[in-house]
Amino acid sequence: MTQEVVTDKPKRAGYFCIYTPIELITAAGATPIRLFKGGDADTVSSGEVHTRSSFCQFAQHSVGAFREGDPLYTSIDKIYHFNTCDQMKKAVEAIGEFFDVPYQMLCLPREKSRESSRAFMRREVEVFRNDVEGLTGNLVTDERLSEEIVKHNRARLWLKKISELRKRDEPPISGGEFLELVKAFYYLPVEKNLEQFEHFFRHLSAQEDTGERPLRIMISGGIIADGDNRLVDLLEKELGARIVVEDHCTGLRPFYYPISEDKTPLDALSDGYLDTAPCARMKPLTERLDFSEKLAQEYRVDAIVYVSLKFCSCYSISLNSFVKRFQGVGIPVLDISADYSESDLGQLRTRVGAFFELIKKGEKSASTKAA
Amino acid sequence: MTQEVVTDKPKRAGYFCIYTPIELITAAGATPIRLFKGGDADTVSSGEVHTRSSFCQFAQHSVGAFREGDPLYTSIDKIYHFNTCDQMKKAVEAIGEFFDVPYQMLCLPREKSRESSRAFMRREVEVFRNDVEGLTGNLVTDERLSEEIVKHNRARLWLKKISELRKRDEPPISGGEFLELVKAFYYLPVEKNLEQFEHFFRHLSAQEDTGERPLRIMISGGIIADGDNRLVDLLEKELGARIVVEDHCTGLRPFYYPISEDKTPLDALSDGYLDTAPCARMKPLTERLDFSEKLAQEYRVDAIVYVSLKFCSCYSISLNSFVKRFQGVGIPVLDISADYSESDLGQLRTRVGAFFELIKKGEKSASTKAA
Amino acid sequence: MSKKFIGLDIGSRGAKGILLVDGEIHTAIRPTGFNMQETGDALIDELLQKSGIKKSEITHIVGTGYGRVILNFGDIPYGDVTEISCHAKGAHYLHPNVRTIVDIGGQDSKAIKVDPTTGKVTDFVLNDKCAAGTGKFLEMIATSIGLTVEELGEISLQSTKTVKVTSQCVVFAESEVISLKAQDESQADIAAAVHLSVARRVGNLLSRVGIESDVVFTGGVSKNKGMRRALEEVTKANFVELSLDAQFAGALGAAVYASELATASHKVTKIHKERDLFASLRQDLGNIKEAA
Amino acid sequence: MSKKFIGLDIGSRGAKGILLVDGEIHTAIRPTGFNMQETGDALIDELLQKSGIKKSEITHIVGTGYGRVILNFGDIPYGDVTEISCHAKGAHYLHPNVRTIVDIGGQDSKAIKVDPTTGKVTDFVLNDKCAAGTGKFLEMIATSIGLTVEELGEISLQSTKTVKVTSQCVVFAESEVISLKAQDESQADIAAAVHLSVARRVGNLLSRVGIESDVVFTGGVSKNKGMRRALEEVTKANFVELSLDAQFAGALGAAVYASELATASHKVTKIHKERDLFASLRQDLGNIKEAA
Repeated sequence: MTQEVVTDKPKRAGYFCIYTPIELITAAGATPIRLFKGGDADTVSSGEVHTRSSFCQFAQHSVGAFREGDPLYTSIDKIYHFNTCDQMKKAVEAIGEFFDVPYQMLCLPREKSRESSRAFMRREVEVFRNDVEGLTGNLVTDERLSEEIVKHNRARLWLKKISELRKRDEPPISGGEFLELVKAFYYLPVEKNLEQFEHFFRHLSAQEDTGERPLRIMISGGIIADGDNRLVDLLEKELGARIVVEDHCTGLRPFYYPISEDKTPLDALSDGYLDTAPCARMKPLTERLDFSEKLAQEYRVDAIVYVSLKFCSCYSISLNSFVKRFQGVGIPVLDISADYSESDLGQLRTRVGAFFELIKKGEKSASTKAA
Repeated sequence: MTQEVVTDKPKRAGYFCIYTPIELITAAGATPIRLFKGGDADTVSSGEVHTRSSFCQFAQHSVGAFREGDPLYTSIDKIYHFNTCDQMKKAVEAIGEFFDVPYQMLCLPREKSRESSRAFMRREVEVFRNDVEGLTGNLVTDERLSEEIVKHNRARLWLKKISELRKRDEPPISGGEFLELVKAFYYLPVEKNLEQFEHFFRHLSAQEDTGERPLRIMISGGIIADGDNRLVDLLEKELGARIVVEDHCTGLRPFYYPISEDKTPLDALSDGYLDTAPCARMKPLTERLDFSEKLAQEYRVDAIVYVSLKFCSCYSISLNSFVKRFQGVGIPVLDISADYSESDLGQLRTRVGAFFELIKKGEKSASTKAA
Repeated sequence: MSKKFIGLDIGSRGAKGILLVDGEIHTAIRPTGFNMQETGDALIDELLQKSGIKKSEITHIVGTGYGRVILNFGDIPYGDVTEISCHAKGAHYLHPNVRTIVDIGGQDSKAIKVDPTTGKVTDFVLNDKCAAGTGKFLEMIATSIGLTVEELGEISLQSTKTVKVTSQCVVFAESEVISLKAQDESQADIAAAVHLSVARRVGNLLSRVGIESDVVFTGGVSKNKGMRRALEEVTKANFVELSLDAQFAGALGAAVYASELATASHKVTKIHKERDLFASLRQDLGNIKEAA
Repeated sequence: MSKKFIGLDIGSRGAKGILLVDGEIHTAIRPTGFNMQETGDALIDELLQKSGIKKSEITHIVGTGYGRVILNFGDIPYGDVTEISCHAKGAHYLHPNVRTIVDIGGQDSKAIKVDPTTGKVTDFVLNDKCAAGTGKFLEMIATSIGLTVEELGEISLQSTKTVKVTSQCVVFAESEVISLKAQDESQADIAAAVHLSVARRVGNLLSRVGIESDVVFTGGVSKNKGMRRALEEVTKANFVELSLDAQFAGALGAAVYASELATASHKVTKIHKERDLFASLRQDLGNIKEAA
C-alpha cells in the first residue's frame, strides 16, 4: 500500500518539541527521533560553549550532545523545529551553525483561538510536508498520511489506556515505568510500539492489588528529559509516593487527545497539533490551567509537584498562576526549580520531605511553594 | 480632517516593542507610549516578586515599574504586545494578572520571507486595529491612517537625517544626545516632534567643525533602556569615543526604513513593520547580520560594542555569529554582558579600556570579545 | 518518671541539640564535623552531662537538618522530620501566636506559614536556585571586609547614610562592596546596604506566602541585629523575640516532635521491583540510543 | 645613567609592584589596603628599598589593575594601562613565544591572544557575569573545607578517583562539596573535582579565542598546581613556565609599558558640554515621564 521507495537507510528527522506532526515524517518514509536526552552535567558544560550560562540546561545539553558526538544525535539528517521557546530556538540555530546540521524552523502560533492562527498553522504544516518530502524524495499522499495518523493514534491511545490503569487506588505501573513507555514512543518504530504497548496493557491490567494506597502525585511543569531521573526516583523509590499522571511534555500530556481521523489529513494534523493539551507557552494560559486541573481531578491526585528548569521563562513564571488555581481547588503544589547538577539532592529531599509532612497532616487546603 | 471624537483625556496605549504599528494607535485617537524605562536596581528588585531571578533586568524592571506605581506606567489604559521574546511576553502576562492592566498579545511571525507569514502578519495587524478601535471607540479610516503614516515617516526621516550628521568626521551630536531625541519620538506627540526634530536638524547641521576625529563606535545588541546610561557615558564622557550609530531598538535602527506610502495603509503597515531593520529574534539571522554590517560600513565605524542583557537568550547567543561576521570584515567587536546593578563599572571600564588599547594599536583585523 | 526527649538539628554549618524535660530546656551546640553520627553523639553527651540525665532515660530522639537521615542511636527510638517542620514547631512551642516564620540559613531562606493552633506548617516558600538572600551572602561580604557576620550586623546599626548594593550574585556584590570601599563609604553604611539587599530578597519570599503577625525570625542569621532591622524596614512587620536563642528553634522543634513520637516516622511503600516486563523494552531502547 | 621604570598592579585582592632596571627585576607585593594611593606608595617604597634606588631616579610609572585610574605620584610621569594589556605584555617580556594567555583572577577569568612580535593583545574573551570559572570559586570551596587555595591545589594532585562537582554557582557547588564530604570522598578527590570544574569553564573561554602554543598561565590562581594540571587536562595544551612568579606578570607588563612611555597616556576628547538646544526637550520629556 505504501508508495515511497524505501532506501536501505531511512533518513532520520530529529525534533525537540511535541508540536511536530511526526505522522508527516513517517509518511514520507523517514524516521522521527525526538531529541530529549538530558541530565548529564558534562554534556551541559560542553554545550555551554555555544550557548550561555543563562540557558536552561536542557538547551545546553541538547547542544552538548551534538558537540560530544552522541551517536543518536549525530545520526540525525535534519532537524525540524516548531518554534518553541527562545532558548531552544537559539540552541537549534547554534546546532545548525556549529555542527552543520540542516534544520527547518516552523512557526507555531500561540493564540490558537484566532482563525488567522489556524490558517497560518495549516500553511506551516504544508511547508513542513514539502520539506520532509524533499528530505526523502518521497511524496506524501493523503492515503499514506491517513494510515500514519491512524497508527499513531492507536499508539497514543494505548499509552493513554495504560496511564488510566493508574487511576486505580494501587497503580499497577509506577511513574518511572510509564516514562519508559513514553521513551519507546519517541525512539522506536510505531509498528513495534503497537505490539508492545498492547502487551504491556494486558499484562499490567491483569496485575493484582495488594491493598496499598500510596500518596498520589501529579508532576506538572517543563520537560523531564530522558536521563533526568532524580526527582522521579526520590518521589517513588525513596519516599514511596506514586506519580499517577504527568502534566508535562515527556509524560502523558501529549497522548491525551487524538488527531481527528475524519478531516482531510493535513487539516487534521494542523488542527490536532495546535489543539494538543497545551504547554505553558500557549495562550490563553487559562486553557492550560484548565487542562492541568482536569488531569488532577481525573487522576484524583493528592498533591502536585511543579518542576521548572532554572532559566526556563515559560514554566517558571506561569507557576504563580498555577499555584493560585490549585489553591482554589485545594490541591497543594510544591514548586521545584531544577537543573542537572548533582549538588542539590539534599535540598530537594528537604523540600519534598517538608511538603509530604505538610500534606500528611491533612492540610489539604494548603498550597506550598518551594524552589 | 480627522473624524474621531477627541475626548478630554485620550486613552494611553502602552507597548514595549518597536514592531508595534503605532500609526494605528494615533489614528484611533489614542496616545502611544513606549514603555522602555530601565536601569534602576530597586525597581528591578521589586519586579522580581512576579518574575524570577533568571529574567533579564529589563523584564523585571518593566514589571517593577508597575508594582512601584511609576506614574507613566500606571497611566496606561491597555498594553499591546507584539510577541517578542519569552521573557517580555511573560512579563506582560504578569503585569496583566497582578496589576489588572488589560493587554492584547499579537503574534509576530519570525520567518518573514514566507508568504504565509506575511498574510498572517496582515491578519494580526487587523486584530490590532480592531482592538484599538474598541479601546477608543473611534473607527480608523484609511484616510486617517495614511495621514498618520505620512507624519510618522516624516518624524523617522528627521531622526535618520539627524543621525546621518554623525557620518561626518566630527559628529555634531553625541550618541547620548541622539538617544534623547529617540526618547522624544517614543514619549511625545508626533506633531510636536516634527517641529522639534527639524529645529534640531537645522541647528546641528550648522555646527562648525573643530577638526577632531574621535574614535567611531557602533553600539549593537539588545535594548538600551531609558535610564541605562552607564555604557554610553563611559564610552563618550569618560573615554572620549563617539557613538556614531546604534544598531539596536532604542537607537537609530527602527527609524532606518520608512513605511510605504503607496500601498493601502494596512498592507503598508503590515509589510513595513515586518520588514523593519530586523532584531535578533527574526529569521534568517543572516539578514540581521547584513543590516548590522551595512550600518557599520555606512557610518565608517572603527569598532563595535555589542551589549546584551544578562539572561537575554536572543542577543547573547547570536553574538557568536555576529563576531564571526565582523571578524571577516575586520571590524573589532567587544561583547558586554550587562545588567542594571552598579557593581561592575570597574570591570566595564577594564573591558572597554583594554578594547580601546587593542584598537588604537592599529590591530584593525582583531576581533575582541569580552563579557 | 517524667519523659525526656532530644531534638538534634544537624545542619550543614552547625549542629544544635535540645533536651526537653518537663518544659525545661537544655541546649548544646557545636560545629558539624566530618562525621554526622559522631556530631550527634557528641551533642547528646553534652546534653546528658549538662542535665545530669542518663542516656537510658531518653524516651525518643528526633533528628532534623541536613544530616537527619543518616543517624542511628541504637536502642533509643529515632525518627527524622525536615527542618522546615521543626522550625515551625519550635517557634510555636516558644511563642504560640506565631503565624509567620522567616528563616535565613546559610544556603536557604524560607518563609513559613504556621497554624497557630497546632504549630504545623501550612505553607512555605524557599529561595530559588540563587544564593542572594541567604546567610552565605552576608558571610562572603563580611569576610571580604574583614568582619564576622555578627560584627557586620552590629556595625550596620550605626549607618547614617543610604548606599546601595544591588547585584544579585554574591560574587558581584562583593566587588560592588569593594568599590563602595574605594569610594570611601563607611563600613557601617556598606554593612547596612548589604543587609538591606538580603532583606529585599527575603521580603520577596514573604510576599509570596503573605506575612501575618506574629512574625518570628529564626535560622543561623537570626542573631544578626542588622538583619532584623533591615527585615523590619522592608516588611513593615513587627518581629517578636523568642525566649530562646532562635538558632535552636529547629532542634527544639525536633524535641517537640520527639514528644509527639509517632509523627516522626515515615512509612515508605517500596516501589515494585524491576520487572521482566520492562527488560526487553529497555534493551530495544538501549539499542536505539547507543548505536544509531 | 640607565632608565628605571616601575609597574604597579593594584588588584582588588592584592597589589604587586615591579621595578625594571636594565632588565633587572625587583618585586614587591602586599595586600590592597583601603587606600589605593597608600598601597601604591608603599609598594614603591619597598621597591626602592630593595633596589637601593632613589625615588627621583624613576623615569616613569605605569599603573594597572582595579586601582589604576586613581593614582598620582607627583613629579614622576604616570599613566595607566588595563590589566589585560599588561598581562600580555608582561608574559611576552618573559617568554616572547607566548601566543595564548590564560589568566585566572579573583573575579575574572580571561583568555588572551598575543601577537608574538609585539606582545600586544590581538583578541580576548572574559567570563560572562558568572563567577564559576574564577579564583573566587576556588577560594570559597577551599574555605569551606578548611584549606587555603594553595593547599587545595597541592592536595588535588594526590587524587586517585574521579568525582564530580557540577554546579555552576559557587554557592551551590559548595553544598555539593559538603555532600561529597558526607559521602566520604577524599579531600584530594574533591579538590581535583573542584579544579576540573573551574578548568572546564576556562576551557570554554579558551575555545572561543582558539588556543595556540605557547600557552602561559597567569593571574592570582596561576600558583595553584592543581589548577594548572586541570587546565592541561581540559585543553590538552602544554603550558610553559615563566621565569618569574606569574602573578607579577601584570605589574611587569606595566613596567614594560612605562618603558614604552607614551603608549600609556590616554588622550580624552571631552564630550560637548550640555547644550541649550536640549534643555527644552529635556523639560518636555521630564513632564511626560514624571506626571502622566
